[in-house]
Amino acid sequence: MVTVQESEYWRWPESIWVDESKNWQDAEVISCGIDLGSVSTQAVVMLDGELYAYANMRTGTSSAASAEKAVNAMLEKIGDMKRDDIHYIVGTGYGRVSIPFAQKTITEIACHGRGAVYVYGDKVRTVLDMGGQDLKAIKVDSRGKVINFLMNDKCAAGTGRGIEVVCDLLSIPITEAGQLSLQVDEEPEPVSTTCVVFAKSEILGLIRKGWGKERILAAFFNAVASRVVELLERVGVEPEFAITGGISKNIGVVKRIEDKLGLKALEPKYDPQLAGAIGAALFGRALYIKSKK
Amino acid sequence: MGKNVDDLAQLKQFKEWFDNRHEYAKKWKKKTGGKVVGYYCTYVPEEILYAAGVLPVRILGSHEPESITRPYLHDMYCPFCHDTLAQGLEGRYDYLDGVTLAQSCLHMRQSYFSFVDRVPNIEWDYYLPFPHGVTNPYAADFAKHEFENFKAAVEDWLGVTITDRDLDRAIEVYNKNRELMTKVFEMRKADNPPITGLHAMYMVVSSQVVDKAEHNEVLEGFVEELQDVENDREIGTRLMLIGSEDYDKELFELIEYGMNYPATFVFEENCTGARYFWGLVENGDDRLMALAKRYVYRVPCPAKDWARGDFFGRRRFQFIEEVIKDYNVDAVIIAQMKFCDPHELDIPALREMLDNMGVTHLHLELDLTQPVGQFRTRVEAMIEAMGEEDLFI
Amino acid sequence: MPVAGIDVGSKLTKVVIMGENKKVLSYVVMRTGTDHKKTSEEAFEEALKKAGVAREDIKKIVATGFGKISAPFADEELTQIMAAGKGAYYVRPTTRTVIEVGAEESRAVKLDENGNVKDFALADKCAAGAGSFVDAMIRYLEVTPEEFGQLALQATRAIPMNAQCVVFAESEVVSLLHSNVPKAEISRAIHDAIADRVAAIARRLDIQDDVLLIGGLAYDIGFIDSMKRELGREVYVPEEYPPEVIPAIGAALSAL
Amino acid sequence: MEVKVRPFDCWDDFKNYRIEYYKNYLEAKDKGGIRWAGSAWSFDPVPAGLGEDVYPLTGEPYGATAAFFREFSVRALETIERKGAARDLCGYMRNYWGSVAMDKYLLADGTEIEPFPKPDFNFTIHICCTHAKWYHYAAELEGGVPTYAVDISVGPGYQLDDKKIEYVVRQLEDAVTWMEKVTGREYDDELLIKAVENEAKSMTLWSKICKLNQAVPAPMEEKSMFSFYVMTLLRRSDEKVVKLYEKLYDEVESRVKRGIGALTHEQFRFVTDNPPPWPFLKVYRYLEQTYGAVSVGSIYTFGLGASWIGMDEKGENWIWEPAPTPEEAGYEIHDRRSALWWTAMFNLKYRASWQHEYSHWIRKQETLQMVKDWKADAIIMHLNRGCELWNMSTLEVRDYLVKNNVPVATYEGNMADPREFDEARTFNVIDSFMQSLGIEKLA
Ligand SMILES: Nc1ncnc2c1ncn2[C@@H]1O[C@H](COP(=O)(O)OP(=O)(O)O)[C@@H](O)[C@H]1O
Ligand SMILES: Nc1ncnc2c1ncn2[C@@H]1O[C@H](COP(=O)(O)OP(=O)(O)O)[C@@H](O)[C@H]1O
Ligand code: SF4
Ligand code: SF4
Ligand code: SF4
Repeated sequence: MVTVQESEYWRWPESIWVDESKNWQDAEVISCGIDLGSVSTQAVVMLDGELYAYANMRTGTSSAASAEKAVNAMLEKIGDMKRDDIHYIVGTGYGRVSIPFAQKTITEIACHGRGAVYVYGDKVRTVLDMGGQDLKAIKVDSRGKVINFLMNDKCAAGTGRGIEVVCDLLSIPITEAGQLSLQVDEEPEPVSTTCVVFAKSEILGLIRKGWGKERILAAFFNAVASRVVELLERVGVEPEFAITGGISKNIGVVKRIEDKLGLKALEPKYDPQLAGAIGAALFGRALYIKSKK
Repeated sequence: MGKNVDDLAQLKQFKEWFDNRHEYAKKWKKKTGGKVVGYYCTYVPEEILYAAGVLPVRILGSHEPESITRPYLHDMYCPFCHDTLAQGLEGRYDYLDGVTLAQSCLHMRQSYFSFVDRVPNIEWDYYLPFPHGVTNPYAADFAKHEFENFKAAVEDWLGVTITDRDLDRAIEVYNKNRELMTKVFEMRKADNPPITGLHAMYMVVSSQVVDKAEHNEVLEGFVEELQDVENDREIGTRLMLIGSEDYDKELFELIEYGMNYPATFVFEENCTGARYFWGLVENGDDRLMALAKRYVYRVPCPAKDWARGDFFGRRRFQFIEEVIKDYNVDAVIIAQMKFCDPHELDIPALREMLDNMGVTHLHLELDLTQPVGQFRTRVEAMIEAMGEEDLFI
Repeated sequence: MPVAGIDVGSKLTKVVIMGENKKVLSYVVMRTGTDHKKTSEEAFEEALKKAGVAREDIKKIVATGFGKISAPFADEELTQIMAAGKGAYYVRPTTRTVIEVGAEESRAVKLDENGNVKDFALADKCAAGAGSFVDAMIRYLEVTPEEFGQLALQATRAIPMNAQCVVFAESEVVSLLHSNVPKAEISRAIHDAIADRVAAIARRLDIQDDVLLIGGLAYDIGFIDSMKRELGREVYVPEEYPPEVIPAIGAALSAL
Repeated sequence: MEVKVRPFDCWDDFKNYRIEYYKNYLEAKDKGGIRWAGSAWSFDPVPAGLGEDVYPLTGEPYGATAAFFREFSVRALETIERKGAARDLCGYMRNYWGSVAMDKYLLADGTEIEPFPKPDFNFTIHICCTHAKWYHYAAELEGGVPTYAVDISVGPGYQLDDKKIEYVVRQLEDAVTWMEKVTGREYDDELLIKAVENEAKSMTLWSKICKLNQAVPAPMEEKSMFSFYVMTLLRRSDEKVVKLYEKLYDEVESRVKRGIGALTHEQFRFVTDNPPPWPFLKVYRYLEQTYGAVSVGSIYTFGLGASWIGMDEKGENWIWEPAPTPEEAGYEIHDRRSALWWTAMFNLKYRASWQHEYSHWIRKQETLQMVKDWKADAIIMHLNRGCELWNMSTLEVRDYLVKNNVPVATYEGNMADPREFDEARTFNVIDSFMQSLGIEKLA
């Protein structure tokens, strides 16, 4: 049998962080949010509604174990905090129903809306969450409450997984793809579709035609951006807009969305991939206070 | 303490009919020696078949993925038409003697043609031209003419004469069924409706596949018993379902029983719901005309509901608007079969109408099996967006 | 003088060197990557080395798959349909229906008793990508390809899953994973779903025995099992050669 | 063997008519005229009774033109998708809706005009699930243009009876009254009668021209036919269209006599079924240049624009013979009613494309007979995701033809959505098909 070496170009780095300047024992409410996504899992701890620690890891095959792993990694980094010290845990994301230790679950749509206000400030009105499986365009008020939202139809797979597949196809590490795609003199025509399957066959055609990787990526991201803008325009985009989720780290996609909208996305104060977990933790705090009343 | 609807024998009966519809039809055949005709669209005037002693049963799918239809039906035809044909090809409709279709959407038509050609036991088939424009003043006349032909064809096939008395009896049975189901639906206007969407689906779909007289008997008891029902479930968000045929248990179970937030359907507008039975036959001297009028003027399928001359609205939308008010609907779920053109064609306008009414709505695309996780997130998020003000501190 | 067949697939590049007596002298399989020309050049060189044949001695080279554009040194081109048909007939002359499932494309070919192509069908776009879907699922489930196939055989329950398209299917798999369905059942569901789609293509031809399964996915015993069930008949795989090199053999044959 | 080829003398006449057509519609209002829009299948003679300055815009050819200009098309499609239109809806309609929503009108040469010229009224028919809804929503996008749709759901032509025809005639009568009301004009029955006669003439002429293509070598290839047949969809009741077809008939007839063909090397003859992928007509070019393969006809161009006897009375065999004109049939058109009756009957009975919606059998016979009559070696079918009606039965027909030993190839695409076409795959299908049939590439 022939074995073929598989490189993992789609892999992006995991990270764990703690705000060393804070002492968690001083906090009145310690809340935790876990965003168990299809691709990545984030856990955050907030002290009285301020970000204190997080872990950002890849989702494994078992939801419960992935949540467990992220929380433990984070607690380990904090050092002396135990899970029991947390007052309230809220789960969100795809796998939210299978986080055994979460007291409550809330959808990632509500959490991203809420979290976006924390990450980007209360001016933000349109939140675009670009994750592994879904695209979501969310309109929020100044508190981060969802007014309206739209998710991509199934047939518009311009999602994180799609990007992973294409990076794999081109053998380009996903973290570099965005930057690379900007190194073209002239923006090529978008590939005609963002459906992963169609796009792949088109990209194979481009490879055959001898297109450079930069140009192919540019054409692909251009298409992804078109699809996203279409979704945004369907909910009605307002100038103060922000991008959350993993793809917000892909400058190649972000820049093209901005160009198409003629708007600049807000600058995040924290890692935007955390928005969902942050939102969950903030809801956790509110729920805890509510339960004490 | 009132009764729980799930304990009612009648509901169990509906569910049993729904689950074992093929066995029912086979038994019926054995018992009566009569013929069973499958029908493809709810515009078929079942009364005419029933008057001839035939058992009309609606052809439905099984919600299992299949590839057996792919050589015959294009991939971009809706999953419902694939699913129904698959049942025929798999031999699950081996008890049917005939099959018929009233002109409706193209997808169903194509499925019907293949069914006729490829299901071996079909001895009689009839394509019934039926007005496509039900907003047309001449439609009833034309429908009557076609019903005459249909009746003649049935008589010819069976070697019987369908008398006025036969028709009267059939109309009576069918009207009664409609009346009773409407009564049940009306009870759902209450703050604490006695049944959920899942129950309603069992009731309506079972009526499409069993002898209506038998169904009526059970229905009568059901209506009676429902007076005393007091469910302990939390009603939560009052939902209305709009869209293509939908008899997928999983979807109802997910939304009404499987979410983080309580929610209950209080009305289903689709053709496995109210569109099927709403509106009676106003019988008179001209039976076929009375039937024609019922079918032409019933709450229309979007395939037939369009602007024409001075009429610029959509009759179906007027109905939806009334229901939303009468049933105190909080939010609408538009659940449409993937690739279903008739429904898709109405969706931009439907959304606009709901927006103008200030009614929250969510659009789901149905397939043979559903991505439960995605649907759950969407529906829960919709409900979250509607409330929980106190979480924003 | 020997000839060569080269098949540049979207995932794998395959080269076969064949003697005048139709004997396969060597074959090579290599990951295609993004520089097709370089890969095909390398694979060809290696195949020559393995066969112990000098380049000048090759009488004719026929390319299939992406064809000459990826292997400019080839003399002629053969379509994948013909390549699959010829190759299949060579390894199993009783074959009447060839089903090829590769990384991005699937196809079915009907042969007559002399190995001529009578009819063929290609996967519709939305049904494409079977092999790479499997690759992605293997990653999701964190198993090896062999385990993935084995797992399916251990399943005790068939979960219906829509495979209308791999994009939809992926989100269904994610749903299953998150509802803690055992991996064995997920694997079975995936295999069934792909088999369902592939069978749909094959059914456009009026399927006749023997059915030979070729292409990379013919390695996967879970898939073979699902195909048998789906078609309700015996499904063979090539015995002497790896299933993905059959089209390259077909190309080499046409060079003779 | 080399065949003599030469360009069509009347090519420019057809081209100019098309250019004029879109301009006339655009400029109608400047001269106090009337504009109406509707499906190309509408009863086009009926609005003609409103006057000689009445100009139609038929949606399907417009959609095809838009699709041909890919860049415009993608913009139009994306615009309407943003408004929530599903991607699997009729491709022509989405291009049309998109144009209206962008408020941009496309001329035959690709010039964009702003704003989109709204019609005074929409007048359409309804046979697939789309037609009437198309104009219903378009009218809403346009801010409420009066709209009338005629229901023609009466079943196949060979089963036509008086009551069925009557159903359509009554609607047409009603439509006339309605048109008078919305335009404030008095209706002229003489104009109607003329238009009805013209309609029959142009459709019958086109069927006679189609028949000439049975000759070997074929005098026309399908790409030219696309440009010719479309007149029957633009405005078949126009006297000028009749004249164009008379001229074309003479020319094609003389080509046949002189042995002038469409291709220098006619190696292979095939027919097609669906509307082609308009943005990718190079598929035809490829077949011609690489394989000397000529498309000699299609049930699309023949079935839409021409009138045929069609299914015999028993519903067993399809007859590709031109339908009679009123004159030939000995039918006298003398007043509004007799005129409306004729156009209703003529379309319901003889318009091939309205027959096969009612059964697989009809479509199968129709296609198989075409392969035989036009001496085709094979059929290449377009699994067209852009039109659910033309796409109906295609796979069943494929199966039937294969069983009848007709080689069939299928490729996927979309007649009017440039984003749904995979060039490489399509050429691959063609190459595979030709190789499997042993057809060599031309040197
Ligand atoms: N460092 C990074 N650089 C570029 N892209 C990234 C990076 N990290 C994640 N991504 C992208 O984000 C996607 C995952 O998004 P995420 O929001 O975490 O998904 P989910 O929440 O659905 O699991 C990946 O598929 C990848 O495309
Ligand atoms: N050892 C293996 N076990 C299981 N599947 C395999 C194995 N090797 C290859 N495959 C599958 O075969 C596919 C490649 O098949 P191949 O026929 O070579 O495709 P292509 O010609 O399109 O490159 C891979 O995507 C993989 O899914
Ligand atoms: S779902 Fe839509 S397309 Fe399918 S049968 Fe029903 S109405 Fe027709
Ligand atoms: S392959 Fe693409 S177009 Fe086809 S169904 Fe899947 S997402 Fe949609
Ligand atoms: S779907 Fe087809 S038949 Fe219907 S309007 Fe569109 S092009 Fe015409």
